[in-house]
This record gives sequence, structure tokens and C-alpha cells, in this order.
Amino acid sequence: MGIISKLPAYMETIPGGGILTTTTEKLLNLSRASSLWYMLFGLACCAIEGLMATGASRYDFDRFGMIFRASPRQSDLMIVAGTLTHKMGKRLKVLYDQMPDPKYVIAMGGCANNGGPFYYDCYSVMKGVDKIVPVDIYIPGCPPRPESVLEACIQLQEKVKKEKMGKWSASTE
Amino acid sequence: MLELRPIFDAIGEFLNSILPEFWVTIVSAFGTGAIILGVASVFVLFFVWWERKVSAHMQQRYGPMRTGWHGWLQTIADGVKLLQKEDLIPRDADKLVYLFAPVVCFVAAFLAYVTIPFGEGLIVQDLNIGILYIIAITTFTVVSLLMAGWASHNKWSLLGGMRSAAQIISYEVPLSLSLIGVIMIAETLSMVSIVVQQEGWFWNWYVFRQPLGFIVYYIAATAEANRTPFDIPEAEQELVAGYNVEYSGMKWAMFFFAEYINMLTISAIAVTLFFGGWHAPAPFLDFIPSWIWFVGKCLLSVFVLMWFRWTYPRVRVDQLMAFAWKFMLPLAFVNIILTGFGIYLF
Amino acid sequence: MDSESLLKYVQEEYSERIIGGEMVKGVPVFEVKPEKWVSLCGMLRDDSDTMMHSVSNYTAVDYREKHGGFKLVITIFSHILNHRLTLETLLPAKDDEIPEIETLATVWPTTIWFEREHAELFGIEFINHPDPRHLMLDDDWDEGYPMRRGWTGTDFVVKPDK
Amino acid sequence: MSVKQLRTEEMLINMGPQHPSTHGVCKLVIKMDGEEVKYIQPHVGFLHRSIEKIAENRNYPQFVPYTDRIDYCASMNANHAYVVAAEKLGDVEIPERAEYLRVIMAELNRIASHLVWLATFTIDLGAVTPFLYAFREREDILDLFEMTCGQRLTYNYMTIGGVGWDIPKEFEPKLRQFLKIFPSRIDDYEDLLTNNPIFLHRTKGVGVLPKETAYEYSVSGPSLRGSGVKWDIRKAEPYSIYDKFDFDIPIGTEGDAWDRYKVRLQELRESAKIVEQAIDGLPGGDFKKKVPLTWKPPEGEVFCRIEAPRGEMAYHIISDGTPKPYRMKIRTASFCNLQVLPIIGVNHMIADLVAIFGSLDIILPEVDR
Repeated sequence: MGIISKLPAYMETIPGGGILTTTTEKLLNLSRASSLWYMLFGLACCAIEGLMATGASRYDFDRFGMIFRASPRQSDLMIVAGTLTHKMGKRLKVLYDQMPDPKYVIAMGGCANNGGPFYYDCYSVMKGVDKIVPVDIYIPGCPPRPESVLEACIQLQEKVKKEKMGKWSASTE
Repeated sequence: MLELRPIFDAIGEFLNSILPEFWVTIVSAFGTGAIILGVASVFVLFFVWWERKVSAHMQQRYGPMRTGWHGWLQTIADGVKLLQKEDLIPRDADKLVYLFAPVVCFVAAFLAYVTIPFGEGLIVQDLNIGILYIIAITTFTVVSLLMAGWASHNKWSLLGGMRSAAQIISYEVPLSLSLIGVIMIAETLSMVSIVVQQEGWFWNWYVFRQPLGFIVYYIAATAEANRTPFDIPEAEQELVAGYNVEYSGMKWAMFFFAEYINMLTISAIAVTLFFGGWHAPAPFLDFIPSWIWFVGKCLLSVFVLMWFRWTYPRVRVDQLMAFAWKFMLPLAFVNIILTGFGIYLF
Repeated sequence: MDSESLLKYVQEEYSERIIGGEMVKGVPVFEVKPEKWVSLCGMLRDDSDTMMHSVSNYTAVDYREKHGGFKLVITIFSHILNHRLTLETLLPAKDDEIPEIETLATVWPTTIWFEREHAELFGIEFINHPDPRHLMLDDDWDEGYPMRRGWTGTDFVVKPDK
Repeated sequence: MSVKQLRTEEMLINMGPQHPSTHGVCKLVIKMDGEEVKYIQPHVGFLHRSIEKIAENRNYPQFVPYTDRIDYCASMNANHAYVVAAEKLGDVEIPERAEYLRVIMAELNRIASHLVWLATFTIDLGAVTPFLYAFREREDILDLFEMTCGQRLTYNYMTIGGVGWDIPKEFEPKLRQFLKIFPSRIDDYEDLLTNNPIFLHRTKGVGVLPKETAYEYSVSGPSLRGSGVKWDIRKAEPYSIYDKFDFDIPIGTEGDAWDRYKVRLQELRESAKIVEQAIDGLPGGDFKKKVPLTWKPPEGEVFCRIEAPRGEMAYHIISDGTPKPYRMKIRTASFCNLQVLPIIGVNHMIADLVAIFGSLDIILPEVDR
């Protein structure tokens, strides 16, 4: 957690700092919401739609201030796009742990939500990403359209904007 | 009219009148430091946003749109977000080196601004070895990249660090040699004197007397700044993120900051040495303040660097080395010899 | 060579190595003796009249109920002569037995991965295989051989309610 | 210090399974001597979705959507391979209009797939801008697919007995417009890349795949043709109605990454040619023959292969007379093509390894299934 995120807590101790706290909190949240850098976690079909087509000219993730980072250390958001197998699940957990707080996860597509078309009779697919990492937004579809990915990002931004500062600092410390 | 020099002079006089001489030195040192830091930061904030917009428009996209008007607040949001990120240090990292690498990188990038004349009289210290100082100080970056690559305890970052060491040291040679032509004509190492010599119409600029030197300089400088097509130290598709793969939050931001500062540095040097510094291309345009000319020329140069980046593929590491030693270096020597002949004949 | 003459040619040339041959949907299919499996494949590759230097497909089928074993089916073809044929061999196995056969990796290197897949999914052992690791499944997989028919599997296999 | 005292050792690096240039989830364990790659071992199976097991528990028409997900860049071709095999198994005759529609869709999807390849290949070489240009044209094709079957990526368009839906009225003018502008767009890519000296240096002589190695490892598709083998299943074993169309098979000479690039760009033009001929000759009539969900093919087995964008894609279906297949084996091109990577990738720089991986056009779900 960066130093600045403790700022609201200190402010609260100042007499009359309550108003300041809310403003700072709002500002910090806004900045986080406007710059969600996502990690490329393309697993299967959804990677083409959710990461490549959405990043390309017609849909353009960059409009929302979202750029991709190859290293988990520099990303805030993990878009799990595609089928997660048991073999890959272990690796996903490692990568999630490598991301610095605050971090978010979007489960994209049926497979990442609950196994999708590979739910029945399948011996190797994990039935949902939420079995191993906490998920903030689920996107249905197989694969979801780029519009729905953008909508999910807007939803996530709304969620981030409403966050209380103490919440995620308490949960991780 | 809008020249900034009188303002600074006035501030200096005011300080002199209220403080003893020793304190004036201290205050002005910190003051100029703060101004340089502030100006450079504004430039970086602008460059990051601008690069995203330029690349987006080259690729038929819009780029950042939602944060402020056409996304102009985007870089600020990114910066504030990076401040809030968790400060990770990998368990096996060499902690001291890991912590100091970004600082060294940051400081080295800023030190070059001591001898860059931003406008008429707008220079921190006109050293009589100005060019030599800049060449020496910009190479410091390589130390930080090596430190980062080594300390992260990650094989990818080690590779990136090694690559950058090899690259920057190799390109330092043609870069330095390419500037010798200018020095030979100008017969001085001071940045201000070189600019003063290029006064008048634009054909007095050294780029017209040193075209070869300029080309060698610009290519070598692109490599120095780790920009595509020479961005192999952090080649995303090969090394994930190169030397900074383990860095997060503000530490990473410092590397990022330094990269863009370097971009401005190489543009500023190019403008100072080859494009007449703060002078207008024609004498009748002198009514526009000198610092605007300087900044305008720098921006143009930075734009060209961005243009390179979004057009070319990346070269391979051995091709990069071969290019430096087998092509750029001979070219730089040829330039020096030609300049010598020119001076002898005219 | 067209399929008819290919069928005849192989039946005559390699009669002691095959059990039978027939035409199935325009492609010659031969049943091969398991012990002659590798040698026949090598000969078909080197024979200048067949020149079977490429593998189109290599599969294993669980025929334990019907024929009492596993069948290996390989479809090989020639780019130059533009013909293909299919070879089959039956590896007898009952219940949980693991049948064995010599590896084809010496003939066509591309079969290495195919055989690794068959080994882990069907439980067929390939003798002298150069790289006997798991291919698809995780290294610590110990839930049996999932592609065998009747494999009920583990907790994470969900069956639809009828 | 003399040179002998400098001790160097090979460095073992895990590239993947989450790496920007492995195009999915493939892990390459590589040993490096400085920058040079000395040994490569691919690890796959991170996307093994047990599709073959699922096939044994689905009715024949029910399995079509799964074929989409085997090769998501070229779902139409994967559909095509399956339905052709299933129809051959059950001796189903399909209307001529359906055949033409299938060819149009398959070739359009081949273009889309090659465009994805072009995008990712250039990104592997560090050039970002061609990526976005290639995706611009891809979006045009996806629009055509979307107006036909309502999906952008996994179409489920071809069914056993024909195609799922007829094309709408607006399809043809839009397609013709696309075909008109597309050749000039290919020229654009060539302007950006073909004569770019950096691109030439990065691809010429890199990852040479000799003909003999290609045969041994059963490499197929453009990667094989780049090595100078004139082999295309559309010509060699014509399926569907490919024998009615006039098109060339582009081949390379050296077998390096450059040749594979050139062959694919050439194929873009050829595919556009086929689409043009098919839309000109599109007959009227029925587009579908009704096949019930509990369709029972006769007992027997079939092996049928087609030319997918990445190479040979084949279905080996064994039927026991019930509505569900007894065994279905899916042979995919990338499964075999990936195996040559350890052979042609060694003794190259790591940057070249990325380029070679890109030039082979591997797609991981095809390898893992």
C-alpha cells in the first residue's frame, strides 16, 4: 500500500478533517478508477475479443485510460479472459499474488465465470475463477462482445469510485 | 516582452537585498532546482499524454478521452494511482540496490538540465565544458538500469539490464563523436556560446553545416533513450518489461519519468547544438520570446521520436550492436574528417 | 498411386506384416500385427513407391469391450505422391491393464507428442519413448486415465442430471 | 584477469505460461547462453479442455459449438472440418447453396485469421501500429459474420446438412464493398512492412525450416508452403466445392520467417479471389437439409481433413450407431507445427525465437484442445 493511501486516516484525526477526508478519498478513488492498467491474461477465445479487439481501434480501451502492462507488478486489474484449467489455476494464483494492492479481477466469459460450455463431462477445467481468486465483475457471454467488456470496466470504475479508503487497506494488512 | 530572464533577475536582486550572500546562494540553488524539477515534470506529464494521443491518432483511435478534456488529466490520474499502489520489494531482491536504482535513474536524468539553455539567459550554469558534462552525466542512466536489473533477482530483468548496459555504452561512442564536428566548428564546449554562434537566419544553424553529424547524433540518441526501434532493454514481447519487471508503484514511475525526461534531454541537446537553440529561424520573428522557440523546437523533435516509435519494428540486439560499431562509428569518423577538411579549406 | 493400387501394392509387398486390408470410404485401411507395427511403418516411409513421410493423424481408441483392447490408428500420407492410408493395430488389454508397444518416435518424430498424449489419457505404455512426461495433464495428476471409456473420474467431473 | 577465468554458465529461463508473446498459455523452458537460445522445451496443456471427452457425451449436431472453440481465430474453418467429416460419415448430401455459403464463410474466416496472425506477428517484432490496421479490416469481416449469424467469434454457423442461416439481403453489397477495398489494404501492410529494412533484417534467414524437417514433423499449412512445398488440401484432396474455383497456392523458397510472412500475405489475396468467385456463382435454393438432433450415422469410421488457416485440420470420428460418437480425435495443425519450434528455434537470439514463434502461427487451444 502506498503512503498516500494512509492520508485519509491521518486527516480524520485533525479536528474538522471529516470533510477533507471525503474529498481526498473521492480524489484518490477517482484517480484509481481512471487509470486501471490491466494485465494481459489471455487464456482462450475471450483473449481475442476482450483484450485484442477491445484494445483495437473500434472499441479502444485507451479511452478509459486503460493500457496493458505485461508485468503483474505494474497492473491493477486482471482480466481473466478464457477457460481456466486446473493446470493453469496454480499459475493464475501466483500471478494474482504478484500484483500490488489495490487489485481487481474481472472474470470474462462463461468459462471464467463457472466453466461455461466445459462445465459438464470435463475433467480438466476449473469451474470458475472465483474458486481461487476474488472476482469483482463477472461478464457473461461466450465470448462476450467488446461492448460488454467496456461496460464491465465502467461498472468497475463505478465500484472503485465508491470504495472506502479503510476497506482495502484493512483487508490486506 | 515575455522574456523570462528579467523576472529571474528581479527575483535575484530582491533576494540580494534582503539576505546575506551565503543564503542567496542556498536559496537560489534550491529555487532553480525546484523550477527545473517542476518544468520537467510538466513536460513529462504532457509528453506521456501526448504520446498516447499521437499513437492513438496514428492508429485510428482516440486515446484517453474520459479523464478531463480529451483525457488531459490522464497522466495525473496515473501518477496519483501509482502513489497509492502497494510498495512491493521481492523477497530475494538486493534491497538496498533495489531501492536506489530508481533514484539514481531519476537524478541522472535531471542532472543534464544544469547546462541546457532554455532561452536567452535561461541556463542554470553555463559550464565551459557543457557538452562534455552532458555526455558524462547522461551515461549515468546505465548504472541505474544495471542496478535495477541485478537487484530485482529476476532473470528477465537481468537480461534487460545487461542489454541496456551493452546498448548505451556502445551508442555513447558514436554519440560523442558526432558532437565533435559541432565542437570543431564552434571551437567551444559551452552551450551558450554554441547557440550564440547560430544567430540570424536559419541557414546559420549547425544542422546545415553538420548534416551527417546530426543524423548520427539523432539515431544514437534514440538508442540512448531506449526508444523504439532501439527499445530492446524493455522489449515487451521478449523480456516482458525488461529491467523494471519487478518494480511497482512509484519506483516504477521514477523509471518511467526518467525515460521521458531523457527524451526531452536528447531533443534539447539536438536543438541547442544543431537547430540554433533559442533563436528564431528568421530575424524578423524575434518578437516571439526565445524560450517559446526553444520549447517549440523541442516538442517537434520529441514528436519525431514518437513517430519513430509507432512506425518501426524493433531491431535485434546483435543487429543493434553491429549497427553501432560497423555503421554509426565509421560514419561519425567520416564526419569528423570531413569537418576537418572543411575548416582547413574555408 | 491411387487408392486401389495402393491397397493391392501394400497387401502384396507386406503381406506377412499385416492381418488384413480393406477399402473404407476410399482409403485403404490395414490391420497390422502389433509386433510388426514399427517395422512396417519404417518400411512404408522408406519405400520409394509409398514414400509415407508424413503423419496426418495418430489416435488411440478404447475398444476394450468390443475387441478386448486398445487400437492405435495412424493415418499416413505422402506429399509427393499424394496418397494416404490408415494402419491399425490392436493392443490386447483387459480392465485396468496397461498395454505396451514399441514407440514410433524413431520413424516419425512428430508421433512423440501424439504418444505422450495417448500414454497419459489412455494409459498405453510406449517402450523406449524419448520423452515420457505428461503432455496435457499436470505433472502431479493421479486420477487415472480420463479418456478410457467408463472412467468416472474425480470430484470435479460434473455429469448433467437426466 | 584472463578470459579463462571468466566463468559463464547457461541460464535456464521459463518463458510463459503468462508471457506477452506466447499467444496464449504456452510455456517454453529455454536455456540461454547470453542472448542465444541453446535449448527449447515447450510445455503445453495449460488449456487442455478435454474436448475429445466431451465429444463422446454429446450428440453429433450438439458438438458443433465446441468446434468453434478449438480454433477461435478460424471458427468457420473448424466448423467446416467437423461438418464435412460428419456428413461423410453419414453420407448426407447437402444443397449446393449451402456449399457455396460455406466456402464464402470459410475463406472470409481464413482472411480474418491471417489478419490476426499479421497483427500478433508484427507486435512480436515490436511494431504496434500494423496490429491496429489489421484489426480494422478484421472488424469488417466480423460485421459480415455478425449480420449472418449474430456472433463475432464463435459462430456455430455450419450445421450437419447445411448452414444454420441464410445470408441477409445486405450481406452481398457489403461483401462486395469489402472485396473492393481489401487489396489496397493489403498493399498498405506491404508498404509498412515488406520494404522496411528493420523488418527484413528481423525475418530473413530467421528460423529456416527445411523441407525434410517439415515432412518429418508433419508441418502443414502456410508454414509448410513457406518451405517450398506445394501442398494444399484444397487442391490435393478437394473437399466441399473447392475444385470449382480458380486460385493459386503461393509457396516460398527458403522456409524462413520471411517466406512464411510472404505466403500468408499472398494467401490473403487468393482467399479474396475465391470469395469473389463464390459470391458471383452463388446459386439460389435451399440452404439447409434438416438433420434431427438425435441424428444417427451408420456404424463405421471416417477420417476427413481440410485446409484450415493454420494447416491441416482433421476429424477422426468413430461411430457405433448411437447418436453419440464412440470416439472423436481432432487433429489440429498447431499440434504438429509447434513441435518444430525446438528444432528451428535453437541457436537463435531470444528476439528471434519470439519472431519464429509468431511466424509459425501457433494457437494454443488447437494444441491443447
